[in-house]
Amino acid sequence: MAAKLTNAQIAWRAAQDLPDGAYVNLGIGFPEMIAKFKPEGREVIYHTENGILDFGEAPPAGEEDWDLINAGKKAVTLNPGAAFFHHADSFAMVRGGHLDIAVLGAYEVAENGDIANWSTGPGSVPAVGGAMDLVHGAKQIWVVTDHVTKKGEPKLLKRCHLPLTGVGCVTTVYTSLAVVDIRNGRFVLREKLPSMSLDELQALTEGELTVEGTVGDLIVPEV
Amino acid sequence: MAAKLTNAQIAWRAAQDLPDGAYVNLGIGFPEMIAKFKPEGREVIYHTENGILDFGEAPPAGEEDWDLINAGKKAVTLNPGAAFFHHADSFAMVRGGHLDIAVLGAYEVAENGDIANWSTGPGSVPAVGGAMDLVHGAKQIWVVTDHVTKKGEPKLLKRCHLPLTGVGCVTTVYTSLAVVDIRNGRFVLREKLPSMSLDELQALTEGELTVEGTVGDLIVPEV
Amino acid sequence: MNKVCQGLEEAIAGIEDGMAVMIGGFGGSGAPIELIHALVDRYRRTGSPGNLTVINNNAGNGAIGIAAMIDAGMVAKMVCSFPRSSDPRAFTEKYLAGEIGLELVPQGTLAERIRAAGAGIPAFYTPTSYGTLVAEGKPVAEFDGRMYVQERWLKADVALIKAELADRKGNLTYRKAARNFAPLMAMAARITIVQASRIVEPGGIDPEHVVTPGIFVDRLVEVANPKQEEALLREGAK
Amino acid sequence: MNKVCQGLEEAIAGIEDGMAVMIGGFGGSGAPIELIHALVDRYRRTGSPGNLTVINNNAGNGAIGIAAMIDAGMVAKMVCSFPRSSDPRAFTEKYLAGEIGLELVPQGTLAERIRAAGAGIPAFYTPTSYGTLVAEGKPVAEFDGRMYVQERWLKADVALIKAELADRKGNLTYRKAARNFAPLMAMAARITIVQASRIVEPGGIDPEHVVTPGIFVDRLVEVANPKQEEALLREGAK
Repeated sequence: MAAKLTNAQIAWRAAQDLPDGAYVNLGIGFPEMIAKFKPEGREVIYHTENGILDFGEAPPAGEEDWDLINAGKKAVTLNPGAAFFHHADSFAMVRGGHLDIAVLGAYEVAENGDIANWSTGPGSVPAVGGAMDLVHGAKQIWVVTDHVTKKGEPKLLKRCHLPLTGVGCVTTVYTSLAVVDIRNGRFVLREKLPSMSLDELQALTEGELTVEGTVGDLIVPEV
Repeated sequence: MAAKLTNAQIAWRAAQDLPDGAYVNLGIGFPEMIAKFKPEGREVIYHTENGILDFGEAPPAGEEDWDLINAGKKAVTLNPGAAFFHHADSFAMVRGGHLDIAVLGAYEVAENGDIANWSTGPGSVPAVGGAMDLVHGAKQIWVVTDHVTKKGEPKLLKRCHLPLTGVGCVTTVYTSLAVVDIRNGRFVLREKLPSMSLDELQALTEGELTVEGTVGDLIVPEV
Repeated sequence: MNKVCQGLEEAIAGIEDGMAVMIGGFGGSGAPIELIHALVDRYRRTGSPGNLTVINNNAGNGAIGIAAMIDAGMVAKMVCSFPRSSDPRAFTEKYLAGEIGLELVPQGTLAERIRAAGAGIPAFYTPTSYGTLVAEGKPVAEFDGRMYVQERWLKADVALIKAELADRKGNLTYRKAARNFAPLMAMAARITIVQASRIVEPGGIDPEHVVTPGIFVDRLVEVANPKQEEALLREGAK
Repeated sequence: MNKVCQGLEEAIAGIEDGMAVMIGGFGGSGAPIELIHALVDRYRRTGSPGNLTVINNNAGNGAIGIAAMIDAGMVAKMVCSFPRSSDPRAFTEKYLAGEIGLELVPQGTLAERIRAAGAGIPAFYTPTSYGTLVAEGKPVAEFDGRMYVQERWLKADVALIKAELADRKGNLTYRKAARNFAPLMAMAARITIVQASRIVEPGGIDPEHVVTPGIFVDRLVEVANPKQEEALLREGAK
């Protein structure tokens, strides 16, 4: 199997697609890394479910204010022009379609745009947070993920098997091997690692990869 | 026909029933007079639909701020402890049952608590404002009204004839002749002018006046 | 990101025939007079935008603001709770002549329908108007032993609103009770256009005091010392 | 009108077995630690109030706050969106042992259900959770070609919330993102009990800056220099 992108590199790649002036919600954990790689000169305003618009980087250790946190309960700072609001207004922003992009991690994504990212099934404590709202709110739903599970099984499937987070909502998947858009119920391959053939990529992908026009090279610097 | 109370006297009588600490919405026009007669020592907080809690009296002529008005578009002032909010929050207060009392005028009130106060039928420009929200929001709905129409017809009816504002919502009617509570779909006479017999009052009332316990004397000073 | 327009003309660009336009204000309080009259002027000059649906609590007073839009013939329909005012001539004439439509909505339902549109809630139930003419034809349902009416969200193509302070990112504050419908309309319109008495740099509004966060605002135009509709009417404006 | 209580005991009086209790906060931010621990202390002393339904975004962290309520055995059921935390032991133990109930609600639906209760809206439709396990058994409906799930209001007997400033009439401000669910819970509970860092005279809060108007607040207690749950946990609180 060819080399694959690290999580940081996947985040870097997704960050390159952030448009200037976008309102963006980055999911807890891996998606949060995207903020670090925002291209110079683009203004992106970040939303967090717990009621802040336009928060900034983490404060230096020891200077945290624990009333100033993001949805992952990590301390943040404010940019000039930030605003506080309550939870109903925060999810009005989400559900009302005011966010341009929400980025999430996923266990599974299907070619019809379904996503499963909240439950691995019975036996654990279920927790859904704001994910089910985000997937039906933002204009674009991006997923960042390894292309396959730790066991090497495909994560880009014909249909999801785990409990769904949302139906028909994912618009783009940034993986360790490829950038895949979802259009009209199909995986449309936008970019792949140049070291990998389409057949090799398809072998690691359960859903069918279709090609519209040319497939770009997924080239990412060391980050 | 016996002497009857003036509108100011009806307002005075209703004002005596304002409990200390009550949150109250006074309808446009006649009901607004009630504020003038609030008994000394009771704190009443007035709500207006357009987004103010705890407004005070009208400012002196020439000192009006036309961004500081009540639902009747009259200039008001603020008491210490006032708050501004938007229209959805304002009607959350109304619809959510947070107001203790709303006082309205009426064309007709029925013994089942129905009220008609927004439309005299086809041919004019219909206007409803906040009345339909108020009648289903506040814990108590008071009506202040002359006991009969200008033509001498009863306004306290078995059933309303005009288009309804709300169904089964009025709790007390303060009229020019009596104070009538509405309980279990019946007019219960609480007070009447001492100069008038029950039969005389019933003759001016289409709905049946019932008596539970004693009927008090409706005695109101010159105001 | 630059939401600041260089003038009223730029701010109202793209408002087209047949659009639904929300206009902030309760009577004169909060009415964005300069934005409205820029639109009236454009209509008088070019014949567009006409055939508008205007959403406001009222339906104009005297001959300025929304009344001027109605007099100019730009408005096909009003959606409002209270089409009466101290001088309702403009609307009343056209309404009684059958030349303008009216969707009468109880005030709290109007506010909630607009908020619902902004919050992605396509329908909700309210006790308001149950059993009245206003509820005719609407679905009803019983919850916990009480009857309610189903109401739908109310969206618009454009909102015109008046703010006190704005920062470059679109965060807004309002002046006293001029707030009324504006924060809701800002959420519910595809394009929200704001006239503000002063536009400050980001950071110029305390994040705790922002009433409308910038995500709901698309265009800003500074109108220092804006006119107040009620004050104008009392001065005898025509 | 006097909403000010003389101490925590007076503030929490009347909270009884079996009640539904909303508790403000998102993780430690906004958690009313002193009110919660006054309730835990009362339960340890008297055995009441027990069998509570607690409504919060989370389900406790470490062994303080809501986790202390769970450890004490006061909580029969949690209604929350995310019963995980850096140390979810208290809830997880009881949940896996079948000793505590869980109603899992998506975060935005939780917020909207609480707001709906406060606003007199018994039910509304949301796209959230359509087609998922969370929506099983709930009515669905199509609006404008898209499917939605019907959700019901969520009321409570009591809300415990933490404010920054309060005035004697109950007007409130909050501190930064500690605001989160508190303004909604204040609307949705029959009795809203507030701990504020400072209680000022009416007029001490600018009417433009009030976040929760006093009509939604029943009782106030001043807790100067309140503890912050997350800070306590990081200091190693047990």
